[in-house]
Amino acid sequence: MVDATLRRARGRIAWSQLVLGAAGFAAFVAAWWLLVHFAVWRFSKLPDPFSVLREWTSRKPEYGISLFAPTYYQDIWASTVRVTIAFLLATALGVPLGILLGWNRIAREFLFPLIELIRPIPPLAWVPLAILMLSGQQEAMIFLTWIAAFFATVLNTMLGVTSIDESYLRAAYCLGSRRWDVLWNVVVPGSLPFIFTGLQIGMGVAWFSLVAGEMIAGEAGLGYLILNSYMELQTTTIVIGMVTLGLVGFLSSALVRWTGRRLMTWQSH
Amino acid sequence: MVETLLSARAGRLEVRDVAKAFETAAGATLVVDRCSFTLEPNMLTVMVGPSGCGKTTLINLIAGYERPTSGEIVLDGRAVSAAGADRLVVFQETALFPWMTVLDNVAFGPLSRGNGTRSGVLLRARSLLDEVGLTGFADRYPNQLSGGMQRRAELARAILNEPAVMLMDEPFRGLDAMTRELMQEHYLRLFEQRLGTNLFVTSELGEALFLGDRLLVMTRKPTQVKRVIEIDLPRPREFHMLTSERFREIYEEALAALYDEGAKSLSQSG
Amino acid sequence: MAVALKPDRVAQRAGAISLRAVRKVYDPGRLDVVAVDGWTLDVASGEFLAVVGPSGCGKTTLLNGIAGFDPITGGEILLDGETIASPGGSARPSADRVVVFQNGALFPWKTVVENVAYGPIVQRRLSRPLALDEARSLLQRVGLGEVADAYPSRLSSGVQRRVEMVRALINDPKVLLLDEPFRALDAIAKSVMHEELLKLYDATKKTIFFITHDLDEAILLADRVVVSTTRPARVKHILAIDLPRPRSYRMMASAAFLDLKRSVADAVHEEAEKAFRRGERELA
Amino acid sequence: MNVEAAPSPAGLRARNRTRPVPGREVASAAALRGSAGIATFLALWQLGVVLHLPLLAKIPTPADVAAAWLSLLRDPRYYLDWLVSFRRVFGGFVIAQALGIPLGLLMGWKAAFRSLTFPVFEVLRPIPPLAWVPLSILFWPTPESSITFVIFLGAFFTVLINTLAGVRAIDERYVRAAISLGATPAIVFRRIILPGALPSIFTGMAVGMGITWSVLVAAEIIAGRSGLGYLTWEAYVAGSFPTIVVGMISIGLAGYLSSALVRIVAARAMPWSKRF
Repeated sequence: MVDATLRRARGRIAWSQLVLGAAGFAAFVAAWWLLVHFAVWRFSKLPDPFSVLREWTSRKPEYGISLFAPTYYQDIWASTVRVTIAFLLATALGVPLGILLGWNRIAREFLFPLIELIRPIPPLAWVPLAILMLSGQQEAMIFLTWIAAFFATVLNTMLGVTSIDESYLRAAYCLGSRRWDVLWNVVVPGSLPFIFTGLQIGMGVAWFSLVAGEMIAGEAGLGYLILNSYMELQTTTIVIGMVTLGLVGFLSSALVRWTGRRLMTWQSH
Repeated sequence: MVETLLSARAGRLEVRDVAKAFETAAGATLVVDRCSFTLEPNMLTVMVGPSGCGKTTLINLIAGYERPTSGEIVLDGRAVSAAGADRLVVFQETALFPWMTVLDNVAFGPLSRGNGTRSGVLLRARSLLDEVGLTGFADRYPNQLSGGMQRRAELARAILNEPAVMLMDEPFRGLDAMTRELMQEHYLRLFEQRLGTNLFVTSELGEALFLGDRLLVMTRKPTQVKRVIEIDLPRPREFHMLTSERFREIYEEALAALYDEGAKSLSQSG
Repeated sequence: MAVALKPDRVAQRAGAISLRAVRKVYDPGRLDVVAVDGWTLDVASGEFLAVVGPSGCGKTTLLNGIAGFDPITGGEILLDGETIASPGGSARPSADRVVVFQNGALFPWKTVVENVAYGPIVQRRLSRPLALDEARSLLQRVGLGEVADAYPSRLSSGVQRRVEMVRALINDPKVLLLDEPFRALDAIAKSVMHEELLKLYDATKKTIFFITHDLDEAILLADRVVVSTTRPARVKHILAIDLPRPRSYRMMASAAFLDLKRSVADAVHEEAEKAFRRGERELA
Repeated sequence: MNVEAAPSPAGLRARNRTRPVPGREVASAAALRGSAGIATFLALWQLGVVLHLPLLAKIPTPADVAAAWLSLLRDPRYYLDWLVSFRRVFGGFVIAQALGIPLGLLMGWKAAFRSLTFPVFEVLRPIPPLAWVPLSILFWPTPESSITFVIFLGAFFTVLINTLAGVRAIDERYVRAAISLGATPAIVFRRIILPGALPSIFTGMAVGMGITWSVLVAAEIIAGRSGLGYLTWEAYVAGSFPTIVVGMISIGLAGYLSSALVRIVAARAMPWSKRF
């Protein structure tokens, strides 16, 4: 009897959450539609949700971009390739550097002030310099995306290493470890949770910077698609681009989270 | 003399046949089952039991933070239905609000209820802080105090609120054994001066016997009262009684009952 | 855990620690915090020695000196007649002297059996499968076979401590250094752990250096109890515990136990109060 | 590490430090190494440009940059750019706080409201703020208001999520203790929920402040006519390369100063907290 009552109570909570969530979302879409439809203030300048949906799922899209248009996927692909390369480079360079900085005090004292000096410059302020330094647009955009993710990765990895509980290191030494054993068996796994926090933040800022880069200097990609549609006043396509960006951004973060969870099954949650 | 002073004060709390079940991923688990006992006014009842046996759940039920699945809890003839200022919990670790000074913490209860003028409440709070030896720390934040000092501030906050029932949920847990002994003495002095209805939950048998008038030994989960032992050591209690022959006898008796449960509960959770 | 771990080596009688006027000063020349002062003490091979003192008194500093985590400022520490720490050359942590830590230090990212196998792998350079086999069979012998493949976070703190003892003992250390290992446990789990440790000690007769601020625990477990003063830690009183072995928790209610306790309780209480008052003075 | 006893400043350091407390000499050695690191970087930069290493061929030398900065310091327009950028950032930032904090508190405090609104924010949140630029230009009447809007978006979700998380992370014990002490729901909100969430709110502010500067630069490049971001872009278009680096450094400096301001406010607002 007790169990049944409790189960019912819990079921109610989950169900009502779902209903409320759906209601909230419906209200959002409805408000959007109403504001556009009745041309409240300047809302007439925006597309309404249903025309966006229609365009997105149309076999013959008015402005050439929909789920059935190959160019749509070309843009997604262009952005994804850039983010992937930049993210992998940031991880490959940032994690070892972060471990070095956390693990070796001398290296930290040499390099950390320099990093702290450069870090406050927002990644997007690098745009002009990136174009100057790197000959191709592709390289410049990857550089921009990379620099954002790189700092997040380095700093979080370093933080991870320095926050490892001293007693793990001590335990490892008094079980007979050499320095190298400690690095592989304690430092790397011990800082993994922080490394993945860094990678998640890195993935977020990578997309953030890429969009700006593509808008400023791109020739393809989702950021370029959005700006180009703006130039040609194709507002539904702008919204399609935005939604797509949200989706791929969400999926890539989920991928990082999933990988992290697979690697850290030992965490209790 | 003490009797006449305090006989008017109520605070008789009865736990009648209470059960409590929780829903977990694996299904419902029964944490408290058919549990009955009475907390008498002006008596310090101590409760010991294996860890995780459901003592904290009992405290939450009495405090009114949670409702029993069956049975009832009655305070001075009225059934307890929600949390209220007549029953006060002193939590494990501490629940001093970190963002308020010690003085604001101590005065929080009466000020929240609009009980007396602000200056009057602050005056009483200050004198209580003097009494627990925290003169000069009134304007500090809790994290600027040591663990032992935080516990004393928390005792002062509880006492100023004048609850009918004080519920101490392993309040000295996390303190080292030595600081803990000093805190026990502090708490004893405060109780012996004021009395009232006190329930003190602990897993430390020595602490329980040093403080209490009556010991409830609880079974493992689902918990109920396994043994009631009257602790007939004289008051005021002194540190030296811990090595007296009478203490030893009671200790032996309680230890047997408790260890039995503890060993069972450990092998159970394995 | 009644099984003898490598009984053949019990006879070797190694693991005698000598402290000679050991002193430790933090931040010399500036704050000059004297943590440990003038410790001269011999711990016999196979002895169970407990040090009781208030928190922050310097006990852990002393243990860190023996373990080799921290250099000492004065005196010397010898293990079986060889100097392992002095102001000139500080000890390196070694598998001779394994520490079991206050809050536990099982690697959370390794399973129980991987934790136990870690010492043999890094120290004896045993191959991974061999080390895992050895660890697994040892865990089985001490009744922890069931949890061998669990991660530490899934275990109760009592079981975690037992695993940590096994991880220490598989390396056959000369000395076990226990830094308030049961502090985070509640009273009942603690008394179960006491019995486990007593059995383990009876089976292996390792030298044990145990620090705590719980007098009951120290008397129940040790051959000798050293009462330390509050900071700086000095030897205040040494009490020989003549309770017979094997011991059990029931002895805590015996008259002999209470007699022993009575004889040092005042000394311990006095230091506790001193430490407490000093703490408040320093905060004020 | 011990957690229990009364830690004196000296005692705390003595016990918590596992290695000997670093003395003055050690600290100055660290400062020396740090300066050496920065000096090496500058030297390599200068050398790389002079030697025409790949990548660095078109890059100005540190000396050029310093010269450009000095001449810019005499130009009143430079200060105007600072002012304009600061105004935009703080405009968007303040609006984001004004909306995000109350909304986050409400979402944390009332479960039903959270269920209602959370999904919408979760859908909007992953869209990078800059993707909003075109719609924003179309929608808002003036370029200034559209830049402010994008900056607002950059900080808004961060502060909202942090406020919400802050409320949710408040230990149940505090709420229970307050109720047992006789507090009404209004008092619980004002004296427990609000201060309890503050540390997290300020964390959100600090992160949000970083994002706003990043957004600002891009927004000024895409849609601006003034400000530090525009200064940098204009320098690029005009081919005065040293000024690009001056612009970058100025933006970095401005971002650093704004974050420092958030930290100062946080320390003032939370005297009990050691975190800021």
